[in-house]
Amino acid sequence: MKACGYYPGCSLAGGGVELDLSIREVSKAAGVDLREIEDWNCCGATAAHCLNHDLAVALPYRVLSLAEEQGLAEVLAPCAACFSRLKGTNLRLARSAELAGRVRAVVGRPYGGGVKIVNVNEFCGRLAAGGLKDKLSKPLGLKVAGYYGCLLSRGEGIVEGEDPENPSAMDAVIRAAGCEPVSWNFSTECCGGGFSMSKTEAVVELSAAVLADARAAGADLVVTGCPMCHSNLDMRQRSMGSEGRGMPVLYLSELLGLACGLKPEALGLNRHFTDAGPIASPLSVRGERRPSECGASRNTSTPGGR
Amino acid sequence: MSAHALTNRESLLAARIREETGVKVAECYQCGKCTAGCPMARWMDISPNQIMRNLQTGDEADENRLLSCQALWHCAGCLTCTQRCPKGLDPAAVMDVLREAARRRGTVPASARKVLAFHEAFLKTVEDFGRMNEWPLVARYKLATGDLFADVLLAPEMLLKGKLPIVPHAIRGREEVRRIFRESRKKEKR
Amino acid sequence: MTFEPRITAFVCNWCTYAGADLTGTSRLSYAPNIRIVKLPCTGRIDPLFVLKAFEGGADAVLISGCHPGDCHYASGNYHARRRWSLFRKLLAFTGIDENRVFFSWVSAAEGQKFANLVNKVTEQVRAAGPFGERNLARRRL
Amino acid sequence: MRRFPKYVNAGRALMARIGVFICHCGENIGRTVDCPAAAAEAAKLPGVVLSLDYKYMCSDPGQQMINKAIAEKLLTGAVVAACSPRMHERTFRSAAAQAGLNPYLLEMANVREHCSWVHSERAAATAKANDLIRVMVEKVRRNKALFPIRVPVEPTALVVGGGIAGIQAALDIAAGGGKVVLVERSPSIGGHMARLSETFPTLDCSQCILTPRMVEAASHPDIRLMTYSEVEAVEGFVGSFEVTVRRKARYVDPEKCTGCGDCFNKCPLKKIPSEFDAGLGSRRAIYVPFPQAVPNKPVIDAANCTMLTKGKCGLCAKVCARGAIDYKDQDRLEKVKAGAVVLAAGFELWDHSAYGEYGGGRLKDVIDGFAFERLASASGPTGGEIRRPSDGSEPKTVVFIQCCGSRDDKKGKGYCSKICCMYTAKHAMLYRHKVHDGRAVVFYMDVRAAGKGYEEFVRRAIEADGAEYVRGRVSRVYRRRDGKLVVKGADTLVGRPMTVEADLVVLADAMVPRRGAEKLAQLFGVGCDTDGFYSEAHPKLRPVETAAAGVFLAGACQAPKDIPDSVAQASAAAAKALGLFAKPELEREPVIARVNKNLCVHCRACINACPYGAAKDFEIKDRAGKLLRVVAEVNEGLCQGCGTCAAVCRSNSVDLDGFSDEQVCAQIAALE
Repeated sequence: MKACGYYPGCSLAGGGVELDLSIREVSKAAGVDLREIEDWNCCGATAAHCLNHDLAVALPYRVLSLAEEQGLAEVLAPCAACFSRLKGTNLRLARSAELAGRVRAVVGRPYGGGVKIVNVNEFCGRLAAGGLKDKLSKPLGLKVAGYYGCLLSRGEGIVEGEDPENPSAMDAVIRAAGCEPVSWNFSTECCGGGFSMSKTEAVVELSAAVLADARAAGADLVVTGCPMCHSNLDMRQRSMGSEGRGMPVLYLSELLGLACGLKPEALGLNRHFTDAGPIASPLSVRGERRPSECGASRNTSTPGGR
Repeated sequence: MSAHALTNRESLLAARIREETGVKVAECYQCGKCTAGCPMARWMDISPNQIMRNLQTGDEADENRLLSCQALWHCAGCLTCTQRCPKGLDPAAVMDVLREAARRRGTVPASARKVLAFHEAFLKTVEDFGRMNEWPLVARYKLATGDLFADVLLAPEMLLKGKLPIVPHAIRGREEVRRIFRESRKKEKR
Repeated sequence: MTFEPRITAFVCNWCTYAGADLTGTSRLSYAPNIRIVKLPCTGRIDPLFVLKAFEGGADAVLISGCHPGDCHYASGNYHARRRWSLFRKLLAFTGIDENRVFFSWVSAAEGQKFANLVNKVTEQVRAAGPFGERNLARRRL
Repeated sequence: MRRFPKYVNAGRALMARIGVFICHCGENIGRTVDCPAAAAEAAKLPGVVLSLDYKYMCSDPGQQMINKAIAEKLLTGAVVAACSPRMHERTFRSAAAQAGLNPYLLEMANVREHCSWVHSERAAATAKANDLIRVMVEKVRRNKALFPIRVPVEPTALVVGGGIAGIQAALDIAAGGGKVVLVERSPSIGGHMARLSETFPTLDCSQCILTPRMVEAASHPDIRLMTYSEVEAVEGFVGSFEVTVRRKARYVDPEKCTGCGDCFNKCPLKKIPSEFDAGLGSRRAIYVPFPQAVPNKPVIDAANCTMLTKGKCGLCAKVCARGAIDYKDQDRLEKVKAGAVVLAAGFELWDHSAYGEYGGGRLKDVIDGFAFERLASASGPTGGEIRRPSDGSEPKTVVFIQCCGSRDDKKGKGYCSKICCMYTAKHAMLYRHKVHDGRAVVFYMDVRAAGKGYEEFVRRAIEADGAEYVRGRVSRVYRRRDGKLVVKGADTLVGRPMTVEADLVVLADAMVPRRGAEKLAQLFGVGCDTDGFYSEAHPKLRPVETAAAGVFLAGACQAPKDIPDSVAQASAAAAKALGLFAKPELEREPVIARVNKNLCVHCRACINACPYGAAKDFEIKDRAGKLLRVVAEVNEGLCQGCGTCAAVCRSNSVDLDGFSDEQVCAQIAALE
């Protein structure tokens, strides 16, 4: 893989900026040229498919059409929601010619259906097995809970090659980063999704349960590929009880970047609400500390209410 | 609307669901697995399996109650129900159609106002800029709900961590995006 | 004189023949244009029987057997159906309008269906006219 | 293109002397069809020497008229134009036979059901009757004398499967005077019933009621047990099947073995999971599956025995005082003759590892119904105490999940497995009897308790024994770090999700056909439904027979069944087999296909098309035994006379007696 289309999506310009930074960094390290779709628009996210079906297809349609026009056969959509909307639109268009015709009229652009959408798990998996293979020089030695949430585990025809009840795409990447994927129960349980502002109590409760289970499974940190899950799990920790607090939540691409020895700041690690500092320095740098000790130090260095 | 109803009790709403999602609500045998796995069921006034049941009766009163319930607005779209439905139905997609219908008929309950306001603020922002931008979104949402102080404490830190771009980004193809909104809305008003 | 079509029917012994019996015992009436040739199973129908019927002056051929899955001989009607899809091409080749060959399933319990079927086929063939002038000339009636 | 002879068999046609007998059926035919005119018309047909009409042809005088004509006019064929042959063909054919005419030279023209009753216009109806009579005269001119096929019957039944259904069928057949060969795949008969703790709805001890039957079957002089054996090949047909049975190597000579048990007590390989105990207990490499096994003689598990895999050990041979151990034992093939077959292949439980949301088979404390039976059984691995497989502790909350894999189109089976509601109620009841302070929570969709005493039994589990029934399907089961199983269910009647923290979860897995059942069905020419259950000949009226003549079904291989249903069907199958044995010979209609071996080009179209496997390859050899060529041949015993082979034959070498190409073409030509 030498080049790949890139659709950052709105979150990655804002709340999910770490995902954008780390994706760009690891791609650079792997020698993959990310070509951002020019003048892309929002995919409509949850709001569009809650309120208007046509809109929920038409907005991603414009993005896909632009990508095709710009000659991008494959597009990475790191945000799980964007991935789901774009690939879902591809599927729906392929299934119904009637819909394809209608949406084409709404958007006023052609789209032949030839753009393949890749998610962050697949992308990181490919980098770990490809361009980064020789660069993963800093085994981190951590226990990692891979959190798939909803949109990277479920959705027929969208998430491919994955057991929806027991997904495993992240495992290879976690191992490539010199870490151990922990077996835990909440890897596909919902964090509350888009209710962060409108139904905050639900998000806090569900996200806390996810973090608590990761902690019980002995995880040092949680990794995810979804900016929405990330903001729920990371930013809402201060509203949680002790079971949820102080668990670093990283993007999968950040973990991969750290294992390549990339600078934590460049990957965006300093931008998380929950301090990821203690795990940012690889084991080799930290000396002979074992992961469990590093977990202990993490607890002390993360004050509950900053 | 399809002339041929699946059952003689199939309501117009159920027929619309069948056309838009392929889900035949009559096939639901009320096992309750959707409710059992739903992470948001605790915050719902009508459980997911009851939502399906209310679509089966073909009774107008049931349908009205359904379209004015808050459960529709508390669905996170996590697809757990769809993933595990032993009949291969897609309750999550049914929820989408019901939300659309509720909004069209103006039956969204007051308790779901915040959720709807958020979605609407989100889409308005996208319509204006072509993308979602945090500041305009939050501003619109707070104006709509009067919920001025919630999460205010998060903002400074987000700013500090570079998570709140100060200048909203507007794309060049804004006019194209607005056209998409205009055209899609035609169907909404239908 | 109006044209009265001649229809040759090949039916299986277990379903359609019995169904036609039921039409009789129920005293339902249908057009007298049909002549039934009984076979053990629709699987027995050689495509050439059909050609032979046209050669002999039939204006249409009706083939009817057990419903799929109900064949007395487990799968004979499936063979008949499969053969029929190939036979269409042969018909086209021989210049016989495929709309003159009717295929149906009538069970032993479907007396009314058999009567309706015969009436429908008769009407359609009557509307379509005789199969060929030559045949008309050879007609005994 | 094939050519049909237009004036076939002119010689025979010329010599034909055919009588036509037209019945008025009172007014039934005569009202619409002008019978005297039809008789006059028929008299003109070539080969017709006599044409009569009469008020009631089926009456005694009518039949005598036919008899007399046959005798006086030396008829070579007869056509009776009357009602449907389904009504009176048998009557008229026996009349003809009495008069010395081969009954298959008489045909009926259906001028009542197909003519007078369905048409009202006299001229048109008479014209049609003339046509129908003419068609039949043309057919009869070409009819051949046929003779019913007689097949000798071997009064032995082969019963495949030694579970309760097979045992019951064997006992009933033997009691009725037949002989039985009972073939069982595993080392002992008894089947799943031997594994059950107690049975619903009476809570009888399963082994207490079963083992006497097992012993009776083993000791009956007319029942031969072939355990540790499998059907390998089947030849022949109803009345005379020849079945090849593979007798798997036991490595223990049953003649010498006394069943003392010294060998398996000494075997050093102690940790092999016991199939009988659903993996909860263990067995040795030389073993009897359970203490009450019949025959109570051990076998060596060749895959695990180190003597057989590596040539090391040999301890069992050393301790066997009788010298019964034979490490060189090999599979043997044995042929068995049988007139009838009873398939009682049984069932197994669906593998719930497809249910990732219930742990995908990875959670030790999520078990299936059989495992619970073994836990509850006094002879089981825990001596009848309910224990968690993971840590041996007594579970204080047990969740039972019904319809696991049943009624699930997506991941499991669409059908209801019928018995789970009952055994789950029994499990909940047994658990509450054994663990008084324990909770038994049952998640169900519908309780299907249709059976004598069944509904009362379920109510007792709820009302007297305190089982908590919750209506809803479980979405997920996972194991928390502290070992608790978190069960996320729903109470759909209240309309809310419901979480139960359990110590043990029992899944009521769907009943599915045994592995290998489909292959067995193919051997016997029996069909399977889409789920692999054996297809009965008719779902309502022939629930015991199959499409293969002489092969009958018993038990859960046909559909999910409980014990009484299996036993009832087994007795019915036994009655069917005994019915076959009641006569020394079978008589069948002679409508069968024949291959002209001189014309056959061996394209195998008939062999592929035959639904009964009656068309087969036939090797033509010269006297020296050298293969000359291969052609097709039809086995008379298997052929049912559908004629599909005749229709697909490309070389016009297959024909069907009674419905030959020549006959049918003559009928068609007569319609000109």
